[in-house]
Amino acid sequence: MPQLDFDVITLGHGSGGILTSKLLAAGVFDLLKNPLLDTHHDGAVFELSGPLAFSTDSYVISPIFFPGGNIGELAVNGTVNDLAMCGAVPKYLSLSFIIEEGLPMSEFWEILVAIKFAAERAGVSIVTGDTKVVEKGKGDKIFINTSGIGQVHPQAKISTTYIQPGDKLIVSGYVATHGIAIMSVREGLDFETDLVSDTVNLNHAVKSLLDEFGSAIHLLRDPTRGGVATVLNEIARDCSLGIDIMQEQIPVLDDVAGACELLGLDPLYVANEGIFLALVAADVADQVLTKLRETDVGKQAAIIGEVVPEHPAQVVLTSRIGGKRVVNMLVGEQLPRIC
Amino acid sequence: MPQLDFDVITLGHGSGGILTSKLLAAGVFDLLKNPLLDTHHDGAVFELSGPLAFSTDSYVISPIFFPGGNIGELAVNGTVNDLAMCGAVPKYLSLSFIIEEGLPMSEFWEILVAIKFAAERAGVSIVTGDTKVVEKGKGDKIFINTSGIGQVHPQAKISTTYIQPGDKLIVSGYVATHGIAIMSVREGLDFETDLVSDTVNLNHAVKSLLDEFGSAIHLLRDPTRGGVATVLNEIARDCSLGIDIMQEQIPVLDDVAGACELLGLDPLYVANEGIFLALVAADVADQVLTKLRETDVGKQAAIIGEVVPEHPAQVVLTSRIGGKRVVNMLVGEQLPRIC
Amino acid sequence: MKFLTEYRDPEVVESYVGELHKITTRPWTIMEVCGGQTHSLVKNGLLDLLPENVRMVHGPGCPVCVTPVHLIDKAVYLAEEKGVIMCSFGDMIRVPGSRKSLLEAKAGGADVRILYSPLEAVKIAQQHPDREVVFFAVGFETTAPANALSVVHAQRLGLTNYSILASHVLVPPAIDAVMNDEDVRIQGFLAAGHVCTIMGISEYYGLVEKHKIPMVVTGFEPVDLLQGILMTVRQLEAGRATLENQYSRVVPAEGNPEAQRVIQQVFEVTDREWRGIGTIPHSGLEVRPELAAFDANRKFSVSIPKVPECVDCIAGQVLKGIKKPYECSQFGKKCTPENPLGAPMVSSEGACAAYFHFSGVGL
Amino acid sequence: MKFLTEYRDPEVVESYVGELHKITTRPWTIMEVCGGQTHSLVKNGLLDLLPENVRMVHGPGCPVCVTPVHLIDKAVYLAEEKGVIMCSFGDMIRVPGSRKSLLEAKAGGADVRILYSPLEAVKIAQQHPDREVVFFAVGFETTAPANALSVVHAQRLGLTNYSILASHVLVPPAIDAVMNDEDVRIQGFLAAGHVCTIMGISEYYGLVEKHKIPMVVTGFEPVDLLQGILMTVRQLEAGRATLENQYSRVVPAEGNPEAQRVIQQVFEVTDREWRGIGTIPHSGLEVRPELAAFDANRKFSVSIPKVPECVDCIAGQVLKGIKKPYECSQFGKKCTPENPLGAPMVSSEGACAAYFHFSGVGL
Amino acid sequence: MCLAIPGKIKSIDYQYNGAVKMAKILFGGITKEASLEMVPHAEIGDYVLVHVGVAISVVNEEEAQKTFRYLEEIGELDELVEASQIDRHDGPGLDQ
Amino acid sequence: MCLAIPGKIKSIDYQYNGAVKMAKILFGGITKEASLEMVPHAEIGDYVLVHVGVAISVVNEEEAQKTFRYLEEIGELDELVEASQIDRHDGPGLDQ
Ligand code: SF4
Ligand code: SF4
Ligand SMILES: [Mg+2]
Ligand SMILES: [Mg+2]
Ligand SMILES: [Mg+2]
Ligand SMILES: [Mg+2]
Ligand SMILES: [Mg+2]
Ligand SMILES: [Mg+2]
Ligand SMILES: [Mg+2]
Ligand SMILES: [Mg+2]
Ligand SMILES: [Mg+2]
Ligand SMILES: [Mg+2]
Repeated sequence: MPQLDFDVITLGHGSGGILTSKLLAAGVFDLLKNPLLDTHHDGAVFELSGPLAFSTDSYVISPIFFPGGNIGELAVNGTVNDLAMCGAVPKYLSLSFIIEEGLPMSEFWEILVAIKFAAERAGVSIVTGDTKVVEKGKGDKIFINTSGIGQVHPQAKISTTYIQPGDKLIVSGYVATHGIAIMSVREGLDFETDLVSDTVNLNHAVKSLLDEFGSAIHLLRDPTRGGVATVLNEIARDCSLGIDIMQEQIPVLDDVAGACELLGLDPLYVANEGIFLALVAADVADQVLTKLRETDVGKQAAIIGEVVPEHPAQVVLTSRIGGKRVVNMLVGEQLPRIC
Repeated sequence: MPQLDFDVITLGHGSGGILTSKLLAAGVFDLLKNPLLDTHHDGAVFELSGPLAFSTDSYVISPIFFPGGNIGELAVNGTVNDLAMCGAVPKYLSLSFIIEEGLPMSEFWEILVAIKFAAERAGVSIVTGDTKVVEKGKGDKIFINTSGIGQVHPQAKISTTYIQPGDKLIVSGYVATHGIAIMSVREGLDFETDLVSDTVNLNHAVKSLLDEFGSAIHLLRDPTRGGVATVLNEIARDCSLGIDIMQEQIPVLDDVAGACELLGLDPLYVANEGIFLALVAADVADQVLTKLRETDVGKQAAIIGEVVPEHPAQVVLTSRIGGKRVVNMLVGEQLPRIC
Repeated sequence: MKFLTEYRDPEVVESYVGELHKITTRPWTIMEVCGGQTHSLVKNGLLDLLPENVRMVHGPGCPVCVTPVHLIDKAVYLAEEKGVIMCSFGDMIRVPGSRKSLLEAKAGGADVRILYSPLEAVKIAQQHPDREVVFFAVGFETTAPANALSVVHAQRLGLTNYSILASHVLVPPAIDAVMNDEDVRIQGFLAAGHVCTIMGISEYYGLVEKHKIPMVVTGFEPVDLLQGILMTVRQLEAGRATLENQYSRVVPAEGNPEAQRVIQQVFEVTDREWRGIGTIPHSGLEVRPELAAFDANRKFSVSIPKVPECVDCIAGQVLKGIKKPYECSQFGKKCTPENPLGAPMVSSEGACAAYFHFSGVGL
Repeated sequence: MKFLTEYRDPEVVESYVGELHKITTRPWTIMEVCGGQTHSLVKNGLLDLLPENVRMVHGPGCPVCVTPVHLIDKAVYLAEEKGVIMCSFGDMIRVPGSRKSLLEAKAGGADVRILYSPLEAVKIAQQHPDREVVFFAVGFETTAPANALSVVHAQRLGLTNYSILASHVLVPPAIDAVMNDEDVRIQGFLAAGHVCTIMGISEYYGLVEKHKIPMVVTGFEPVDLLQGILMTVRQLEAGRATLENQYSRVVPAEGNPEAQRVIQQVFEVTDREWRGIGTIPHSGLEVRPELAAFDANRKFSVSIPKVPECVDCIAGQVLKGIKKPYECSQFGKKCTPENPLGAPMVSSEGACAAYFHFSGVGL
Repeated sequence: MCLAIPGKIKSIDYQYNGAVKMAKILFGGITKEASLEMVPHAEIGDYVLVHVGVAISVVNEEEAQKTFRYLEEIGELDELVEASQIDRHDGPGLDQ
Repeated sequence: MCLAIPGKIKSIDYQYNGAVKMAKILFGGITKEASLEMVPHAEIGDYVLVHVGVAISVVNEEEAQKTFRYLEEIGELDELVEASQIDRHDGPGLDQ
């Protein structure tokens, strides 16, 4: 950590004046340096040719440091993954902070370092950014927005319009891990667990699938907020087909299952990071699964369902005991239940 | 305003579930619709070829409705202008909300409408977005991030490296108007004025200058946070030349001058929107000025200074009475003075 | 997880389902009293596996659903106007009062906290000696010991800033009230296993005899429910009406004497209004007068006008099993989990919400 | 703007500058007492226009700069530990105490508000009857009526939650203290126009006679300052030492009797510590004992250890005009406006900050 | 109503100067604290049923098996005799 | 110290049941409220010097002109006599 004059971030650091400038020069620019990084606040300029993918997300997670990571790597991975879900190879990110007065400089630094390494792992450059500071009580330590640009993979043909009955639904890893890891440290709900968030960049795994299977990958989605259930409902709605899933096949860690039992939550509605859903042509599904399991992030991948012509726009789950039920979208926040 | 089930935004609207989906479908997507608008949260895909400019900014202004505008149009204009400052023609924007629980739906709608019209005026499409909701007391009504992509103008050669001694410094309009308009409605400082923020998109004016003068425009900057003084210091530092400015030539509205006297503020340090600074080759400076004054946004444009080989990295002001002084960067926030 | 996983075994489920199909010869209507059982039936797709002749009716057993509107209004008032830290369970804070829910009060800036346990609320009271902390203590007999314990803990710690807003209801009087309604056509009951864990089963003998109806104390896992239904149908098919205990692994006949003692210590029985049903005599618990200092009802003087319930909502009939949620004119239309008109649409335990979530509208 | 713009007229400036150059024959050292004058001198580039022989020295006339560290510590303590709404002027909240400034306390969550006027603080107290509101009432004679009025208003409104933390200093005793220092080499004074607007000019006759030094009551605009300097230099060149009033358009000889009355009503004279200078007898104002209810010093019992001032900082010598800011070893190095070591680097009025901002380090 | 799940007692400690018996309880890998005041005889290794932070019952392992023998038993029973009313105090319906 | 600037009284009203005289004051186009309690005789149209929300002085238009005649006057004065000490109560130094 560089020697900075202040222990905490103050309003002055967001004023656009000399404090902002010092913070950027000593911290951000130095750490994230790359030839394109815009050091004068207006924007970055680079050569890139389309088709391009463009995505944005703001990260408001609490706590900002959680088992397995922090908001910084989450912010990088999140946008990298959204680009990957578009079938793109992520290239450039923007990075924008909204910091609440009083954030310890050491925590800001730790977040910056996490951002740096996450960007390196994903192979993206952070080329432009922004820093705002809001008064104490008008923010929540730090919010981060990342936006990203990627180049669509030449073989990618990702769209709900390519989905057909018979397509297999693959999930790349354990479901609900991230959401439960976060909940484990929330006031009033906290429990002990070794569980850590699985936040990670998925772009390399996705690229290797696209390299090999190209247009046989019909859709990619990362089931973040709202969980698997919500994303599957969106897909079913968008393609006007039904989706059947098998509860038995859905990978869930023991700790996650335990926490869900205790709090009365359904893992299908819990937020995820670090996993994705793929709808792939039935004839390559097993090969895709094999390939995915060879990647770092896909060791627990599983085929959990398929697209069906019945019950269009609905997701139907066959429970562990063989009963069927409709899986709706999440309503409101998932709150722990007494009953 | 469409019929929505809720009067205020609640946490559920940011959960990623059905409330988010309804809010987006009934509000955002419908209002901002365009062929590229990504309606499934991951990202937008489009054709575009470089060189490209990429910029981001988060908007945290308080109050969110202020004389002359609201945070929505500010967020669009701000990123459009940053792209224009890169010499680019802005094309696509991302739009990301961080909303504090309890924001009246009617206010959100008003902001959305302002965003729609600002985007139309600027000729940009909003193609991807995000909506988060944070608990009451963990935000400040609404924060907005916009990121944008533009195509660099084929004739543009914008960089501090092109700046030469003799270059003229042009400001496109009245200085400090926006910052003082905002301050006029701050608790504890408020005063009465007809002043309204001059937030506006500058890209059309900039494009007309680049069309005609191309590489004779050496640098463009919008002096937002930190004001004119801070931006000029950054430029002087980056090009290792001096900048001389003439207090007498700097256009300031009477109301702004009055408020600055009253609160002990220096207009050079007050935040701006809707104006830009240009450093242009001396031989075309008058023509640029004439052209700029023909545009909607440049009627008050003035040549306020020039680049000099003396006092490198420093900005020197010749005061109205003929005295010289160094103009430093802003330190911290500008606060009203008692003395 | 031991004692859970084995009760979800597909083979065991299959053998129970098979037996149930084998012995069912006529249509039977059985009410599962408890919302937790409703939840399990729909979540596990059990309804899909039952014989057509076995019709399950969802009872009033969701404590957050039957909490009267005026108590929610009071909780909102305390949070908004008295500035208390209002704590409760996650599903309680979404239930609409006459003006708003606690979640909406929170959206408006009130300090409302979602807790896993009332004992956490006592800790919050300890941490904030300068603030009043109120736990909105809803629940059936199962939750009463925990809510009572929170008062005991607060007393032990000498806290003067902790109180509970009790909305405690009792199951046996509710079953009696359901059966007393002449429109009700229930032929058998699954009694709520976790309530009986606390209170034991003796209270139910009188009900079985009075209403000549089979009753089986039942657990919550798929195999538990199937066994409970099977035991009920066996009685019905055989023309018997007795009390049986499917859930003996956690329900001793005498219940939990320690828990009964702490309930006695803190609460006393009172008449109680049930949302959607009306007042049922001796069907609730309130804080004993000698503990008035821990009773938010007595500690804070709040007078809020009583507001009539929504006229379109047929929650009362749904809770009594007279109508199914989809027979309500508003179900899935004006009334959805995002914007519930009545209590049973609120908690995912609620009969209307359970149908909405897991069955899909119109399925 | 009338009464401002005409005093910035470049032609008038030029004629005054010309006259000043014409009559100055020897080096003269003149102190402008008031920080507002310092500010105007540097902001308008006036120092650039003066004859080399006229050397201006910046005096102790910045009320936020001379506020003692322990009072700032007390304000921080009240904001952080007593939970008061601490209000003050924008430049005051940036001044460092021994641990932190009010701005940093605000960053840490304290409720610190920046106001244009103490009368606004009274309004805040009215709006928050459940909170204590304290106005950190710094200032010279000029600000004393406004701060006193805030107490009068609060009293009139019957507020019991409003008080001021007074740090009021008086100019004449400070001038006397400066001149009593044997290292001081000041030959003339520009007296502070706005202070005299309140108090009139009679207090300065004694100082002129005692120290045999010319003194000119001077305004703040470029022409005002040039005229004031010219009048001083004319006296010096002529060997005279009298009191003159350059700023008669707002300074009547008798001052403002109404303002003096309200000061009398609320405050009484006391010995006062000046940051960087030390205690000067009869140089401050404190709230009268009969108004103790409005005196934060008496209302809140706060005992904070007194911390010695920074050893590297030569603020005292700078404030007395013995040294220029750039003669300080820390100026522009460890001590900058973002991270001030001493008071004169804090407010843009402060001598060190004024030099840093407008002259550029090393210029 | 009344979400309650069984967990295994991992450790026991006392709070409020020994007045309150608390336990750390394992639920499929995660650990959560719960009060043992309602089950004073529960020991480390026991499975207890926990509801909103309070253990309300010790799971009876023997009784737990009955569900898996029930179908067999009623098969045997059916073969033997037509089941008669189970009486109030010790019929198999109550004890199993 | 003591940032105070002159503004023109636009309107006057009374607060606290007539006890406090307040004014709206124009400063180069903007309007700000200030107390007139320290300048009770100030009228609409007068220029008052305002410091932190309180008018502390009415600007004297006649005195205001003296600055612009001063150089002339001292020129004439210099020609006439060598200036003598200005005495305490009515010398030109005080009155100008
Ligand atoms: S669907 Fe809604 S309105 Fe109808 S009974 Fe259920 S809760 Fe009441
Ligand atoms: S420069 Fe800083 S350390 Fe030096 S005298 Fe000024 S305030 Fe003190
Ligand atoms: Mg910019
Ligand atoms: Mg995205
Ligand atoms: Mg990690
Ligand atoms: Mg995302
Ligand atoms: Mg920016
Ligand atoms: Mg996504
Ligand atoms: Mg930008
Ligand atoms: Mg506008
Ligand atoms: Mg910008
Ligand atoms: Mg998103």
